[in-house]
Amino acid sequence: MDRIFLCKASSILFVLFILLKNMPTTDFAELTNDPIDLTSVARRVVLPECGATVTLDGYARKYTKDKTTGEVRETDFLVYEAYEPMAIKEMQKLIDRAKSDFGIANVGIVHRLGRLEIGETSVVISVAAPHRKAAFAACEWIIKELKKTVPIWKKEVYAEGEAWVEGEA
Amino acid sequence: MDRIFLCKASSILFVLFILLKNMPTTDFAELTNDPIDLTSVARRVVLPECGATVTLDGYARKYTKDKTTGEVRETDFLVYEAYEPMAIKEMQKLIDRAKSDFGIANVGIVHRLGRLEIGETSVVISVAAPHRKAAFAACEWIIKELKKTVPIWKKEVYAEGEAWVEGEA
Amino acid sequence: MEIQILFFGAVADSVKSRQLILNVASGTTAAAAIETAKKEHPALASQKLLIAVNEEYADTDTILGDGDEVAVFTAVSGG
Amino acid sequence: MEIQILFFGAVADSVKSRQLILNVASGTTAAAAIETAKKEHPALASQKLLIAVNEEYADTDTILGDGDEVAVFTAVSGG
Repeated sequence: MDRIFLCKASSILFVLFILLKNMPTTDFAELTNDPIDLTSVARRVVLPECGATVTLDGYARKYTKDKTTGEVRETDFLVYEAYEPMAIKEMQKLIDRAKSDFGIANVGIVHRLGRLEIGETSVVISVAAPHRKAAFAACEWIIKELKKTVPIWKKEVYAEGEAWVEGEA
Repeated sequence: MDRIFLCKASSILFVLFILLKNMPTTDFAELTNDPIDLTSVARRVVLPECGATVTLDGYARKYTKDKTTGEVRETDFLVYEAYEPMAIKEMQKLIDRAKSDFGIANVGIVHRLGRLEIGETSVVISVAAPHRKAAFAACEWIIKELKKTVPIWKKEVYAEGEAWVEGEA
Repeated sequence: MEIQILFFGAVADSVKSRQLILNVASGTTAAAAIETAKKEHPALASQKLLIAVNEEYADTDTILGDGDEVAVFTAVSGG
Repeated sequence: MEIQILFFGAVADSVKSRQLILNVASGTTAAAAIETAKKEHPALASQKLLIAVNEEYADTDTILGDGDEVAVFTAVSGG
């Protein structure tokens, strides 16, 4: 749990950047209300012996197809809400399981909360591994599981109203 | 070919950033001597109807295992060289093949050339797709093929000398 | 004993609340606590709910202890 | 006719050159042009070479035309 921390201000990111230049990289599971920078997430999971990271980058979509009616709705913006301490724990479980099941080195997961404009990044999952294949497999597994187990909910806001998206689990 | 361009100065990136806010995203295959920013590459392939990008990020490694002797060497820095016009063409071919074989929307490939310090990004491949699975599969396929077909060569420089890395094709 | 019920997302919106403190008998299950909560918030009845006890997914037959935190929510939709 | 041979990476280092202009007979194959280049640069003989003609991978029996660009290199190692 000491490796888990919430980063609530972008100023922390800058301090982190300075610190991490001289720190060993590590795993992390974070929630943030600030914009997520893909590069800084991917950077923090890289070890000197790893040649590659695979990064999944989820975005706030403009168009969503209704699963029942097939109708396409145009979203104005999204709101993400989490059961924060449990979400961090569940993300950390995914990291632990991915590291025991795949031959990977480090994993970083950062999920954004609050209001997201269209095109903004909602989640970044970055996996570093000595072998590319394991990084791809682990990253794909983590995003699939995250959408089933991590207690975060998405609300789509349209011109005519709003709706919480219900997951499939 | 009109969608292919070489970006030789980081100032171009800034202008691009401004332009792209009002431009449709597109595919691209680029070579650059400047540091590569993961975020800006991933951003440029996202369409409003796509929910995710998958990004492969190759780094200059500190430690390399000799394939013949198994000995681990410590690299000081790397130098990448390309047959530039052919490399762009071959990268564009990979994009075209990936788009016809996988259900993906856009692909961006940027490869760095020249001297790279340890930890710097050598290549970024970013794939946007309506469905995550296709993005993972296409990204993994492209990096595998790129390492076999795109005429770029890597030289490792050590304390005691240097060596061109020979590929496996 | 006192337990706390937390509501999230669609559930929080439907009950127009984020938290409920209940006094329940020792040995109460999560299911029974939620039944009690439904008296306060009838909107809970119309939803398919998942629960967590003390930040871990739990079955509805989990027996609660004093000070436990029960979270109530619909299927997650992050990512 | 005149053709141009380009050297890259390990090949360029071994021949200590990046380019060679050759005058060859019409109908010359890429293989024959490289044999001619080996007289100038004996180091070429010791390497397993790939070739491209006019920026496309080509077989060594490709027949060259006037002004063709033949690139000579070892297996690629980018990424």
